[in-house]
Amino acid sequence: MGVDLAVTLGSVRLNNPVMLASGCCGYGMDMEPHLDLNRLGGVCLKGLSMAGSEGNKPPRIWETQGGMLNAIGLQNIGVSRFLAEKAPKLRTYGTAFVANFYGHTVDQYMEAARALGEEPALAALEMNISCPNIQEGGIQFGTDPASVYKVTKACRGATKKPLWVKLSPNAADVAATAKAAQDAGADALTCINTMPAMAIDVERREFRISNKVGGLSGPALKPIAVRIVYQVAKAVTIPVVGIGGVATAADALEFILAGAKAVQVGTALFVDPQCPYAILRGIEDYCARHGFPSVESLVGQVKDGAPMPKCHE
Amino acid sequence: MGVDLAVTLGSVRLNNPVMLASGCCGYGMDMEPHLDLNRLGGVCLKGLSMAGSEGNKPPRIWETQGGMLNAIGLQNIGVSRFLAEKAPKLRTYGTAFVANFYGHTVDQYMEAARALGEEPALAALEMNISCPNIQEGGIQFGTDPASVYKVTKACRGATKKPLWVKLSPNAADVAATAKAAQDAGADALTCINTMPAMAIDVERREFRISNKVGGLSGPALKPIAVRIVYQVAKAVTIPVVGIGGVATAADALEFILAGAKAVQVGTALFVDPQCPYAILRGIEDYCARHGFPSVESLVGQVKDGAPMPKCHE
Amino acid sequence: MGVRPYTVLHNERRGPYCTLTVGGEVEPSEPGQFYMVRGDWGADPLLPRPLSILGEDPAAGTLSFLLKVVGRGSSLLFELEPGHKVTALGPLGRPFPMPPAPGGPPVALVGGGVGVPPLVFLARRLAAERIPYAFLQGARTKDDLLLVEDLAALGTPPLCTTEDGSAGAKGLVTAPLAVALDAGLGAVYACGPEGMLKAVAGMCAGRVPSHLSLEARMGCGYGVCLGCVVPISRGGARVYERVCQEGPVFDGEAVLWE
Amino acid sequence: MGVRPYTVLHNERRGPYCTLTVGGEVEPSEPGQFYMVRGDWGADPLLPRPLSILGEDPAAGTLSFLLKVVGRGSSLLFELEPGHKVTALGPLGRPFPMPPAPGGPPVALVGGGVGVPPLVFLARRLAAERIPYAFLQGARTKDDLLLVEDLAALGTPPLCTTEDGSAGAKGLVTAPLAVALDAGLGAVYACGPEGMLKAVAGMCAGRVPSHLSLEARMGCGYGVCLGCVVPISRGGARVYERVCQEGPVFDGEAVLWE
Ligand SMILES: Cc1cc2nc3c(=O)[nH]c(=O)nc-3n(C[C@H](O)[C@H](O)[C@H](O)COP(=O)(O)OP(=O)(O)OC[C@H]3O[C@@H](n4cnc5c(N)ncnc54)[C@H](O)[C@@H]3O)c2cc1C
Ligand SMILES: Cc1cc2nc3c(=O)[nH]c(=O)nc-3n(C[C@H](O)[C@H](O)[C@H](O)COP(=O)(O)OP(=O)(O)OC[C@H]3O[C@@H](n4cnc5c(N)ncnc54)[C@H](O)[C@@H]3O)c2cc1C
Ligand SMILES: Cc1cc2nc3c(=O)[nH]c(=O)nc-3n(C[C@H](O)[C@H](O)[C@H](O)COP(=O)(O)O)c2cc1C
Ligand SMILES: Cc1cc2nc3c(=O)[nH]c(=O)nc-3n(C[C@H](O)[C@H](O)[C@H](O)COP(=O)(O)O)c2cc1C
Ligand code: FES
Ligand code: FES
Repeated sequence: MGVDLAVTLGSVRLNNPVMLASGCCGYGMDMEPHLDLNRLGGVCLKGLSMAGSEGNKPPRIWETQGGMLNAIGLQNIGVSRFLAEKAPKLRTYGTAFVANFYGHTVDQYMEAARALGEEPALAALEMNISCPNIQEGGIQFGTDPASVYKVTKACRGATKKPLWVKLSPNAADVAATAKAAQDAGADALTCINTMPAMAIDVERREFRISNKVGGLSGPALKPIAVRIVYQVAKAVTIPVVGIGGVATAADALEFILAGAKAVQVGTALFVDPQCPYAILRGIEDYCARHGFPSVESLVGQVKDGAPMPKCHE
Repeated sequence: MGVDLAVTLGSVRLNNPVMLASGCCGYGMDMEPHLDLNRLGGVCLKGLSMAGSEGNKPPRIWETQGGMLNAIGLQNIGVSRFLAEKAPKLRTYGTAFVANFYGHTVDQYMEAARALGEEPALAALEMNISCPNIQEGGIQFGTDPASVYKVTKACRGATKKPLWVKLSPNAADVAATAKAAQDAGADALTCINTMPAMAIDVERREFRISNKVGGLSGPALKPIAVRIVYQVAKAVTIPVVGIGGVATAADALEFILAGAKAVQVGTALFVDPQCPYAILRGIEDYCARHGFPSVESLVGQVKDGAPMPKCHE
Repeated sequence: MGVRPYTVLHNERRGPYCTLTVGGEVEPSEPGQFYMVRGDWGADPLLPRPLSILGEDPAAGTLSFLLKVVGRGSSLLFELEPGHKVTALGPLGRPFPMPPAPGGPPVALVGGGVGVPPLVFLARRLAAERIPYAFLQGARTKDDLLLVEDLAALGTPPLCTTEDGSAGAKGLVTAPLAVALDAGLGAVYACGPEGMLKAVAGMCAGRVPSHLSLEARMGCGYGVCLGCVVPISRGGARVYERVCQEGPVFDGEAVLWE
Repeated sequence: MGVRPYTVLHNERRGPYCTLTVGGEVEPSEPGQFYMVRGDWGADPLLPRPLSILGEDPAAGTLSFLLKVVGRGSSLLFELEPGHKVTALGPLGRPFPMPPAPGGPPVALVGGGVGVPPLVFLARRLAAERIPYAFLQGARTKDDLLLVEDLAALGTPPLCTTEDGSAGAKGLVTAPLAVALDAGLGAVYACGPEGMLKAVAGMCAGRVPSHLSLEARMGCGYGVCLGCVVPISRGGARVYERVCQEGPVFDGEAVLWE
């Protein structure tokens, strides 16, 4: 059909706009029995920290209407084991691997960025800032523009790799955190992480997940994520990656039309690990049907009209 | 069965904990062909402003997975027409009517509170603070604790009626806005209003609703709402009313176990206007089965264990 | 009235259209009214779907609709088999105003696509009251012409137009309407795509009353959500009225086409 | 491997249980493995449901499961009729380790409720390889005893216990297990409620290997979400292992019951 599927996010070129979301595809290879990673635009690996984490006590997940809660507790093998055991295998693939990472202090973030920044298998680093800052009383880094600026700036100085910042939907003004990340030198923004949420087993009067609170993901989240992508894409000049409930080509196109250059697929992989193929085919077909020569030419093409009013209901 | 269904929210006594949500039952009487209002705990009326509002241009609603978006634009007949045409009829009912109101400046809020505060048909006033503050650059009142304090304090001085504040889920730290409302003299807190969200028709590349952004309501929102009710009930001493995706008795019980003294039913009324009856029956049956003599004795009874960690995923 | 349970009695499919008949407790209704209909498919989709009444028999406890597959909700209704359960709330909305008793000039019923069913219900009432009418049906192709035999069986076969000329006269339904208007009509009743309704309103304006049944996305269907409004001119002022409550039938001269 | 489409061939219901047989492309599998199964019911529920393999015939392209209605997902599976479509991902997980060839001491298979199906699959393999086994099945009442005739047809009728004494010996399945252990066993295979598994692990500890098939809520079923972990003792350290990947079958001595 001759549609150019490649998209460029700063210095990172993806073969196509469909990526796998962090936490939903393990360390990449884990998807191999089900999916050919080389057919994807990119793969965001499970969130890594310097120390690693054993994760939360089970039960860790619960299904809700149109979505699911998870409180995995960022279980991971730690940066050094990742670099020693996993990264070498990733070097043989022809897709863009993005290491998702986090910390509980600015220093922990910096250290992780520095160590991961040396790994040639990685096309970019994605900072997960939806984590509690233990130095600032446990408030999430991601909800406060000043903290976002600080932690992004610190990591920016620690690595030469492209640095993506994954925004939390839990900020009152996501555009402000987006601008803070851009000002601090982020190369791209990933929108969005999960929303904190809760479910209770009323018969037992117990929380459905041991952590009480889990992150809401899946189709239920999609309209919130599309709104945030639209707002953020208007507020910044760096590329935006859309994520939240993408399961079909139409979902991905919503994000792209709202202003995302690429999308990530998370929860939908649990329903069908090969859904990225169908998403990609659907995007290609859409471009052909609507006369768009490339995915890039589709970015932000929703008919805009008047600026967005602030009131609803 | 002898279960005491009544609940007390400050000076307001509800016959039972099931209320109708603002914007989902018109001015109360509109439900009459389908529902006997006197069997309900209470009824929150469509949001009123001094000037009234013609509302937003259609299309105003769109359905999403597990929920819906609305951008009605707070269409309402205005406080004076409400008092003249609607309120007198409400005086004949045996349920608690709560007038939901809003403004775009602190003065508009105050005026509405003052005028509505004189109406004997009203058991309480519910402030909708998810509105843009036109004096503060359009930032929502509800996302900033200082604004919440200011507008609540102003209304508190303007009326003797019980004053409920309906919180926006869009605040980074809802507990902080909850405390601000309590400190300013709120008698109860309603959690939560809709989340700003968006949907795009990819074939036409147009927004699904003319306002671009709409409020997400329905089951998709429930886990977010339950989490907020739990957080807020821990943070304040005034009663909390739970709302967001309540469609069944189990949903209502989740909110009550999380700390809500009553619940409001919104979107579910569109699926079945009589669902409040089934919800009420289910709550009564649950209390009987589990040996709770009253709904009051059930409030906040989820097994709590350790304090809520701040991390998820 | 509350939502009532119904059982599917039959569901006849033809292309993307189906005629769905359900049985249960049925309140008497008028042509132009509608029901909010839903199967027991959980939360996807959540909201019920508005469907015009094609026919009803309160004594027998039956109710029928004609629908077209356009999305997930209508597909699920299309796939219903006899014995399956649905729930429905209705009858809702304001019906077509009946013309005064026989003796006046004939009326015209102008329909296209899934706008046809409420007009067939109306035609049945008009035939029963011996009020003369013309039924003008426009469609894209002959496969989109609906209920032609049913209409013929009432004694007045429809006058059909198709855009591709595959049945009836080639062209739009406004052509025979112009002829009928010139011959003299007491009123025009129309339901169908917005373009058609707008043209009908324009042609009737100042000459003869037009009663248009409008569509809008609906939340509740019974007047409480304010989701379904359309701009209407009322006493010179532009106001939003609810399709589910003040409508779905509106006076063509009052509808503001924005 | 990706999700594959299957067609329901039959679905036999008994009380809250059903045996669901589907046809399609079937990869060879081992007892203890499972599939993630889903109907085409839209997004409610969203996630597929893990079901142990009861039986399979890759040559004929058939696959069967036995399931119990506990919530919405299992109800929708329960209601499937022949001809309906499902999708499934599998076979997944690590199977029961087969005992060494015949000649050793017999093994015991201990099952309860929906823990029975994977053990029936195992029994079929053992019978085929002429490895002697005892099948001990515990249930609350005789209505919860599963696949008793199928087991008997394999040549080794199950030894049943019920809590209310309505069939077999009154009491828990641990009583006959104690007797069998004393008589000498090569290994114990168990699947069922957590309390039963814990008791079995305790009874076997230090005497004979126990292979327990655990349950956990699952997101993906294939190892990427880390949603299904259980605490396991591995080389002295407490680690979280995935039921869908390192399991569902774990060495009873390694499982940490927290
Ligand atoms: C008063 C009234 C009477 C109607 N009568 C009939 C009829 O007799 N036969 C028939 O086939 N159709 C009729 N319709 C249109 C029918 O309701 C829609 O085609 C149907 O709701 C589409 O649902 P879906 O899930 O298949 O499509 P989706 O695209 O999934 O619908 C998504 C949402 O949009 C709404 N929606 C989409 N299209 C329309 C539309 N054209 N009008 C109103 N809401 C829409 C749905 O209710 C839903 O909330 C009527 C509509 C109204 C307002
Ligand atoms: C490896 C494995 C094999 C299984 N084999 C069988 C089998 O052969 N037959 C059978 O009847 N059941 C089996 N189960 C249990 C079965 O998966 C659950 O009963 C089913 O998922 C419940 O779904 P629901 O929608 O009906 O219940 P819901 O209460 O709606 O489930 C809600 C959520 O909890 C999960 N869940 C609920 N109960 C369980 C459970 N006991 N185990 C795991 N997840 C649960 C569901 O997957 C879902 O995400 C197995 C579970 C596992 C992990
Ligand atoms: C089980 C699970 C684990 C996740 N782990 C991470 C993680 O380690 N780091 C991160 O930034 N996001 C993580 N996420 C969030 C996803 O990457 C994504 O932002 C979110 O799930 C929304 O997308 P979806 O609706 O497509 O799943 C996780 C999500 C899920 C469901
Ligand atoms: C159509 C519609 C109109 C609404 N109008 C108002 C309103 O006027 N004032 C208000 O405070 N909330 C309004 N809401 C929000 C609801 O009261 C409620 O907070 C929200 O819908 C979540 O509850 P639900 O999931 O039960 O609908 C409206 C919601 C809907 C769906
Ligand atoms: S659909 Fe709710 S007011 Fe008309
Ligand atoms: S279910 Fe996802 S890792 Fe096991």
